[in-house]
Amino acid sequence: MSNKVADSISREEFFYGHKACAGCGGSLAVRAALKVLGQNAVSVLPAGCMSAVGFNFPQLCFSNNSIISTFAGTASMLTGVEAGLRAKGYKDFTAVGFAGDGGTADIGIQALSGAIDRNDNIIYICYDNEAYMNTGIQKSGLTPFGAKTTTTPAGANIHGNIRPKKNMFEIAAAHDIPYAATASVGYIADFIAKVQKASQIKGTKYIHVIAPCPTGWGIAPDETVNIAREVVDCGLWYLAEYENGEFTLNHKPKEFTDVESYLKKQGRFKHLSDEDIRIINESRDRKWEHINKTFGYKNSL
Amino acid sequence: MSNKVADSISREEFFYGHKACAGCGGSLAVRAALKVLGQNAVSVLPAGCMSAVGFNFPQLCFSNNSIISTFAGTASMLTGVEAGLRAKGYKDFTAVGFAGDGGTADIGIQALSGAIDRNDNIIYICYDNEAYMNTGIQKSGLTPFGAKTTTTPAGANIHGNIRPKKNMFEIAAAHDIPYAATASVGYIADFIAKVQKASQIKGTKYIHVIAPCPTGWGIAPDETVNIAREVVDCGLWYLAEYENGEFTLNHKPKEFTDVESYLKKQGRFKHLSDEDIRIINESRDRKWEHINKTFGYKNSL
Amino acid sequence: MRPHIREKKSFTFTEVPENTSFEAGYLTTVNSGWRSIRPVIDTAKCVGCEQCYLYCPDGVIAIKDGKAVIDYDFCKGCGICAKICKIGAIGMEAERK
Amino acid sequence: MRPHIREKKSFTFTEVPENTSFEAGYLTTVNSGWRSIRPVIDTAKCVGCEQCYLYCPDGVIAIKDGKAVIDYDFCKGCGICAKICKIGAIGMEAERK
Amino acid sequence: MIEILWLGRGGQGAFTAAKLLGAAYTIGADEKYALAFPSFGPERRGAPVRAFTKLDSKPVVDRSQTEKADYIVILDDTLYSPNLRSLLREGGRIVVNSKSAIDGALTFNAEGIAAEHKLPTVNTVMLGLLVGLSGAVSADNAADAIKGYMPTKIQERNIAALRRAAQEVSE
Amino acid sequence: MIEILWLGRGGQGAFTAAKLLGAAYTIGADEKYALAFPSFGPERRGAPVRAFTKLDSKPVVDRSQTEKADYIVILDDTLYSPNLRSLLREGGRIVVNSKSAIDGALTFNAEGIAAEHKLPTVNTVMLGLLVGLSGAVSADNAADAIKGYMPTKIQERNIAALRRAAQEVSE
Amino acid sequence: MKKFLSGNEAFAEGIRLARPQVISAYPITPQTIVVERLSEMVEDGSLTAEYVHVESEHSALSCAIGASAAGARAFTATSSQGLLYMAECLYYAAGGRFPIVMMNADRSTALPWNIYGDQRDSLSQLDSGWIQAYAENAQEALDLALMSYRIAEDKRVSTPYMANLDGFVLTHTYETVDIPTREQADSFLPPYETDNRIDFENPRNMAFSAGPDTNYIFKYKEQEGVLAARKVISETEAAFARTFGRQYTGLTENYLTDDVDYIIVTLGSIAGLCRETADKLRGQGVKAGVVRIRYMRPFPNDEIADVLRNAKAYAVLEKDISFGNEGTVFTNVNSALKKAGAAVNGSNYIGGLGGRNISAADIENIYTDIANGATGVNFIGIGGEDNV
Amino acid sequence: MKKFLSGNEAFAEGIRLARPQVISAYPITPQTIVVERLSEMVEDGSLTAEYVHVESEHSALSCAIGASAAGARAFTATSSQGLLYMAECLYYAAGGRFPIVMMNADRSTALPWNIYGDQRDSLSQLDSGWIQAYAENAQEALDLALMSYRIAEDKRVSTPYMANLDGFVLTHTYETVDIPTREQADSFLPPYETDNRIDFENPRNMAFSAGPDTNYIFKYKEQEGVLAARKVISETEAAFARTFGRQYTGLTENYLTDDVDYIIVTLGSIAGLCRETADKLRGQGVKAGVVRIRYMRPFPNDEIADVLRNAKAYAVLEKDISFGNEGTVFTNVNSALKKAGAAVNGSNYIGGLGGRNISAADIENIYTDIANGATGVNFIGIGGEDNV
Ligand SMILES: Cc1ncc(C[n+]2csc(CCOP(=O)(O)OP(=O)(O)O)c2C)c(N)n1
Ligand SMILES: Cc1ncc(C[n+]2csc(CCOP(=O)(O)OP(=O)(O)O)c2C)c(N)n1
Ligand code: SF4
Ligand code: SF4
Ligand code: SF4
Ligand code: SF4
Ligand code: SF4
Ligand code: SF4
Ligand SMILES: [Mg+2]
Ligand SMILES: [Mg+2]
Repeated sequence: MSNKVADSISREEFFYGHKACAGCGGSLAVRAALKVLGQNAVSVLPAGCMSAVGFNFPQLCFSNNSIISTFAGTASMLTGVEAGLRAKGYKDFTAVGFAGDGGTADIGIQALSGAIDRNDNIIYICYDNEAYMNTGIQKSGLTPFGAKTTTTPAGANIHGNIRPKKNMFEIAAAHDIPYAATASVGYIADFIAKVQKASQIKGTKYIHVIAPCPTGWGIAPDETVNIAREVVDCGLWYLAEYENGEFTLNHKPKEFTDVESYLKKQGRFKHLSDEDIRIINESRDRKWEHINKTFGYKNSL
Repeated sequence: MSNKVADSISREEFFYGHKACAGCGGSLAVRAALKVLGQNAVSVLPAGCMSAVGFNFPQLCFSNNSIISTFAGTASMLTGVEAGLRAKGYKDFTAVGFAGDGGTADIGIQALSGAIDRNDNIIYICYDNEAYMNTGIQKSGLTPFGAKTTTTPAGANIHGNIRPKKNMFEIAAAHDIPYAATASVGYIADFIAKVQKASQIKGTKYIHVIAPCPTGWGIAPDETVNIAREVVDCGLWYLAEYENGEFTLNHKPKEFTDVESYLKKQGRFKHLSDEDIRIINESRDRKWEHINKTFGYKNSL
Repeated sequence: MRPHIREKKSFTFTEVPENTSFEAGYLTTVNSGWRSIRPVIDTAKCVGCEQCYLYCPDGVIAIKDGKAVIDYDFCKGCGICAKICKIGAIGMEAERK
Repeated sequence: MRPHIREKKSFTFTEVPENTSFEAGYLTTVNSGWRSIRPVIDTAKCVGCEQCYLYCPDGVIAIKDGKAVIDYDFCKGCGICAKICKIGAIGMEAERK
Repeated sequence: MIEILWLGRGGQGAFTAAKLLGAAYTIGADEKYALAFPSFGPERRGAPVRAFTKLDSKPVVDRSQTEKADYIVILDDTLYSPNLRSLLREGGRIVVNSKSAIDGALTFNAEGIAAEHKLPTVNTVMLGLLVGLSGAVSADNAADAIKGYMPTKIQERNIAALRRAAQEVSE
Repeated sequence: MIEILWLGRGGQGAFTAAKLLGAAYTIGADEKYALAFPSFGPERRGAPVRAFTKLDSKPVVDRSQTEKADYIVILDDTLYSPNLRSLLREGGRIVVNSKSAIDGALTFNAEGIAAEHKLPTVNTVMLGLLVGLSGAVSADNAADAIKGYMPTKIQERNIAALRRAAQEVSE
Repeated sequence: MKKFLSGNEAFAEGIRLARPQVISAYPITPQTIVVERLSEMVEDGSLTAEYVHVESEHSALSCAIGASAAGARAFTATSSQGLLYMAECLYYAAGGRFPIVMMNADRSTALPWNIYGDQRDSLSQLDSGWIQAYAENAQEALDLALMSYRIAEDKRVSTPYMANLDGFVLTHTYETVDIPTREQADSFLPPYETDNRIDFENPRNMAFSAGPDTNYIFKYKEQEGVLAARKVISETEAAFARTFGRQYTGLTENYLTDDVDYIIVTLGSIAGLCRETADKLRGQGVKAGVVRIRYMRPFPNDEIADVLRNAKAYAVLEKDISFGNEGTVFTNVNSALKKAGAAVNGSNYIGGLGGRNISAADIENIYTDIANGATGVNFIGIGGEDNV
Repeated sequence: MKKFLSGNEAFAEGIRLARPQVISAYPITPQTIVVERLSEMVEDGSLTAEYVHVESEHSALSCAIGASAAGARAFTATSSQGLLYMAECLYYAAGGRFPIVMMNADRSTALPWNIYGDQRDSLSQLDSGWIQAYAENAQEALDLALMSYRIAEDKRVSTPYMANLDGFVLTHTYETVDIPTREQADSFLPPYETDNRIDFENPRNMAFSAGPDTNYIFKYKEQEGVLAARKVISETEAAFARTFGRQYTGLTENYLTDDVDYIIVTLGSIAGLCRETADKLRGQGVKAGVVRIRYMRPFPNDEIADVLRNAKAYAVLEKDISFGNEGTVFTNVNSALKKAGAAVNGSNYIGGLGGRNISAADIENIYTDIANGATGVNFIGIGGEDNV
């Protein structure tokens, strides 16, 4: 029995022996992307779970050339690596960044925005686990409304995070980037195809992949993939691309699964009131209204 | 003879005696905005021309409470000022930032993005003179394609800046900000109306105003207002708003004036070849295709 | 009141503030020395439409008794007002020579 | 070759690198101690569809002779593979006690 | 000084036990001092972790990890290894949560006790065992520590389990 | 040491003149040293600016602004003020671009000469005047400096204006 | 009330009692617990403050400066990379004389990456114009949190205050801490009043430029402010003792230094083990003593010289190295002695880098070493590999 | 070829000759001219390099680190606020042993804002692990640019190099400069070869973490690298003299110090005026001398102590103050003397803050002062207002 997706990527493992929690969605994203890009990928990872679990001398878990950047410096280091290798005469390589949501949407956005503006020839992958996980689950700009984190505690007075999630995908698109995409580790073939596509485009590419964190989300380790599917199926996340100035939706669930059921599976949302859930449902519907109005459609699943 | 616009704003001057070059568009923008916001405006200005020319002890040119922030810190200081004043019990004030294009689109974008994400109750005004002027006309992320600056020299090999202008307005909009707008000091009534509107909306407001710099653009000081009109008239800039998730165009030139004539008036574009100008024309047309497709229309001039 | 030039211009050791906070709008130097040309209002022509007032980057134009007047202490002679005035009520003249 | 555990695990003063650069993929500790449950492949059932291989966050599954095999040195026992395998060819068993 | 080394996996509450012991020891006592701390590091959920409690009649100033412990308390028998003996002071003891006997260690079916009290983790049970075995703190003080430092709704069950375990070894 | 203070407005090229003078002075000479620098600061176009040239037979180590000048060269007569005399060394001279005479200063219609040579600024004309008056550098060296430091297409006109001005005062 | 708390938690309790009005929070190990606890206090209402989730440390301090400029009491906390990332704002806050309080969890700085406690982060920012205090234990951490605002906001001082806690060994280590009551705290620490703020009656221009003619005067006054803290710290400690019954000892804390031959000068949480070792050596007839530096800025020049000048030898034990020279504390201590004309022999021990343990044996070795006339810069754990 | 150039332009010429492969550029006064000139060289083809318009200084150095990690020769330049904004990356580059060269235009740091030259910016980053050189004039600036890469890239050193030029008085001041030929430069400076880089044959993991067990070894080696620069600087200067005929003098430059009573220790462009003043005083029978510190890191402990120990008194004249203590150079010099057991009397003169002029008279006063036994910290221009 042959698997087309598996055959399309390297059989080698490039992210191996790492110390991520069992069932970590971020490590799945990094692993899969590197199997697409192969041994001439040069990975840049800022401070965050993936670098913390992968680079403890002498336990070094990347088989390809890889380097940790400062927390704010993923994109600027990518720029330097790409320019440096080019200046040295190398042609056949891919400079790829893997940054968390905090490292991307908060402290790293200056450098990311600058790299897109220069149209540097890099791939920037944000593995989004929706909080600062490496430091113990603090709210980031990509923490969704209602989520309990250690800096947005849920109590009688405040029900967790009061702000919606920043839309990094559309922000990247507003830079008129050559290619941007959203993905989820729950739909790994779609993610793999997007990394593949990105690797063939010149200029800056941004891929935003939802990567559940069992530790931070309060789910069992074996639920990572299921929950990563469910967030798409219930419509709180969507799979899409931006290319040549156009948005394309890649997957239109026939009917959304129940948002409440998605939320209540997770420790971080346990406290939500009916009112909170109504707000979340409404904002989902508003988002999809916008998507349906302005996005094209091309199924990729 | 009474002037409705003049009557709608304060008769007081809040930015006076400053050392900006004669005919400086940035100072006109700051002056006009403060006359809208009045004496309870608290201005935050990062490093840049407007702070450099306004705050040399003991020559202090703001009549309202005003403070210089670090270059990267306009928005974060605004956040602190707003939170601090609120914590102290003040209610009737407006925290407003005036940052240059470099201070906004490059080094300041992290803090700006963070403030929008928190939806802090502030107005952020980017006066865009299309380069780092205070340090002597270096390329910023908002320098337009083709412009000669001191770090994008125009010579036989490279014709000035090779990258298009970052679209800060759409980037702010992609954050789903409550209110964003573009303006030009050439159409001061429109700008004033937008500042007025922003002052009545709660949450983060972003206004991007083109403010020609005679020194950096290579024009006579008395040409500032004319050129600020012409950039709109020839379609290289547009007047628009973003509100409630919708884009609205505020001014649709019946026919664009000649782009080449706009460019060739300015020292920074003198060197442009026909081919360069063709590229600029094309990108204008593409932009307007997008605008016509996705923006609503409501004339404000 | 419009900001104006102050008498006290220099500060001794003890007068220098302890922190970086000082009276807003405190002016110790004028800008008249920047001008090589100066705008002159033809009050006969001026209709007080306030366009020049709105567009002056230095805010040095006011309307008094329906006519534009200029604070020459701070006018830099940029000439914007002259170009803005559609009816040509402002002329630019050489400063002195 | 799949990354593997190395013999040399500790580094003396002179062996510590002069800079922060070292051989990629150098592994000195295993992750087997993390497991309290372990995935076990029922080779009779496994059809080699490679879904488990694609979704294992640790990349410890390979397909050999059409069947999934697990590198127990580095498997953490998360159980994702067991849930992914639609035909139930993977069971989770208690590690030891 | 009495030093206790706790072994568990991230999430099993070994450090909570270490902390409760320190709190219990110092409750209401003036000349009793304690330090408690986890092993510091980038360990993730699932990885083995350590925690430490140091109890003394004068302020504890050595903040480094215990090198010779009076008790090693192991919350999960997969973490037991004979090498641990090298970390034991003379006369020290190893206490393991295990259903089967282990040579050179005291084993208890802590999971059984925890299950009886509907607890998902064995940490307070192991604390109870230690309390009973060492006598370093009274079961009452340990119960007070639970009251002071655990969420209200799980206090009762944990206290009951702790007392039950302490009794188990004093019997 | 000879010290020259240049006064102009931003954009009039006072500093360029200061620099050209320094370059001219040191051309091909081993025992001649010069410093040239603008007044530093946030001055904007239109604001009055200063520039300085210091010429000496040994390395110039004092990098501070001239407090007593041998020559004060003023590119725009609106910048002249009698107070400037306090910045003049004994026997020093003030040279002003002006159509009318100024008490205590040498005035020249530099604009006229500049216009003759189709130059938008008077800086090289004023340099020529200084060259002629001071004899600190030869007109040839000053011309060479223009060749070395000005864009090719404006060199000729500037050299001609400079020579013309230098001649004007030697006559 | 006594509680069993970590250094971070104790500090957060102190801050709660100090009633900051604006808190800007950004996570970094090993500081994060502080801002986590504060977020809980704000949620449960035991602290009324604007809690701002900023997007970086530069923004954290920039926001705190803005809040302080608004006249509010501001707090933030950081560590290591975060402290370096906000470096520009450190100088900014100090030069503007904004009495912000910041907790820094002392941690190693990259490269190599390392989350453990050494003091290279804060010691590298000694020149920034901040008061720098180093706590030894959780109780002192809490007490510094309370005293910090009173010292920083004193009109004579008007200087931001950085309280340093050793990463993990102090921040994450639980011990018994006495928490004052709200009433006591309020009686000790008055609300923040200043004219260095936005004022709608009397508008201000703030954080301006000052050219060569006045700039040095601002800098001189800044220096005066930090130096004035010497006096204000001792006044504040006296008032603290009156209210809370715990007496601190100013810029340094001496142990067995009255009749002493060999002194270890150190700072932070390792001091306890040094004292215990000194006790042990005293038992063996060696006249050992300890000087714990509590404040690195203002620097206790006289305090140190007065004690060290009569010893036979001293060692500076620090978790820091200024590459291309020696430990920064050693440099500062040496300068104090040089100025005092004290010729006593000294040497430098660099330990604890990247969290390496400093053991009782290491400390005993230091005493033995200096008794034997050791000099120079020594890295604990490295011997004979090369000349340093 | 001789040219009349500013310090910035001279430095840019030196960098052109050094053939950097990646340049990351961000403007800040008074550094900007350097990156402007380099952009022109790249445009006109006289320099082949990737020229990156970065979005901030943090990105400038982060980009340079990335380029260096790719094995490329990298250059950037900054000043003041920019240096502080990239502080995190300074430590990062040094810890990773990336031999990047950066020019810093020494400038005051906010608050208050001020664009003029003092040395508080670079001196505040002494602990960062960078070699720090201070040029006196434009010729030395150009020569440092050329030597810098050879020193930094030497295998024994592998340390980033910061060349400091006094803002305006050096960066913007024109003087005659001798520009070497391309051939000479190429013969002096070989291309950069390293194994501290991305390598597709031999993949590397870089910029990793190191725990308590090895971290201090990395730090020790980092310290060794900076210290090794002592030897490599002198070797490089010897080779430089052979190729270009100009001989430099290592970490310090002494003037009239053979038979000397009163010495001013200083750094940067003020040294010339100090020497001229010493000459004048010698003419009056006063045995005055000057020690110019050329490198603050590695710090010339022995060089300074050897010269100062025989003097009657010394003054350290610096454009810097470490608030709450004294000038940092003074502290370092004092430590050197303390270690050497040199009891000579010293005092500290803080001048030039925020660009305030230091005049010949000021310098003469310093000599008079120390001859009269002055001590302590003195701010030039401030007297008797308060105790410092
Ligand atoms: C300047 C700076 N600030 C803070 C940190 C601490 N820090 C390291 S990782 C991390 C969280 C990263 O969060 P995210 O980017 O979402 O990645 P994740 O850990 O969730 O994978 C933080 C705050 C740092 N290393 N550097
Ligand atoms: C961290 C930092 N980097 C650089 C600078 C130097 N700097 C001050 S103003 C300025 C240019 C500002 O450009 P822009 O924001 O476009 O404003 P403009 O001067 O054009 O008004 C620069 C680069 C600084 N002050 N701080
Ligand atoms: S905390 Fe979350 S993101 Fe981090 S390693 Fe664990 S599962 Fe992955
Ligand atoms: S340089 Fe341009 S932006 Fe700056 S003050 Fe002058 S005109 Fe205004
Ligand atoms: S624009 Fe002309 S008419 Fe109108 S107020 Fe001004 S001067 Fe008068
Ligand atoms: S010349 Fe310029 S500054 Fe003067 S009044 Fe007219 S517009 Fe205003
Ligand atoms: S998913 Fe199941 S059937 Fe498919 S390869 Fe894995 S074990 Fe075999
Ligand atoms: S249990 Fe988890 S780590 Fe182990 S093979 Fe299955 S998916 Fe991979
Ligand atoms: Mg995250
Ligand atoms: Mg600008």
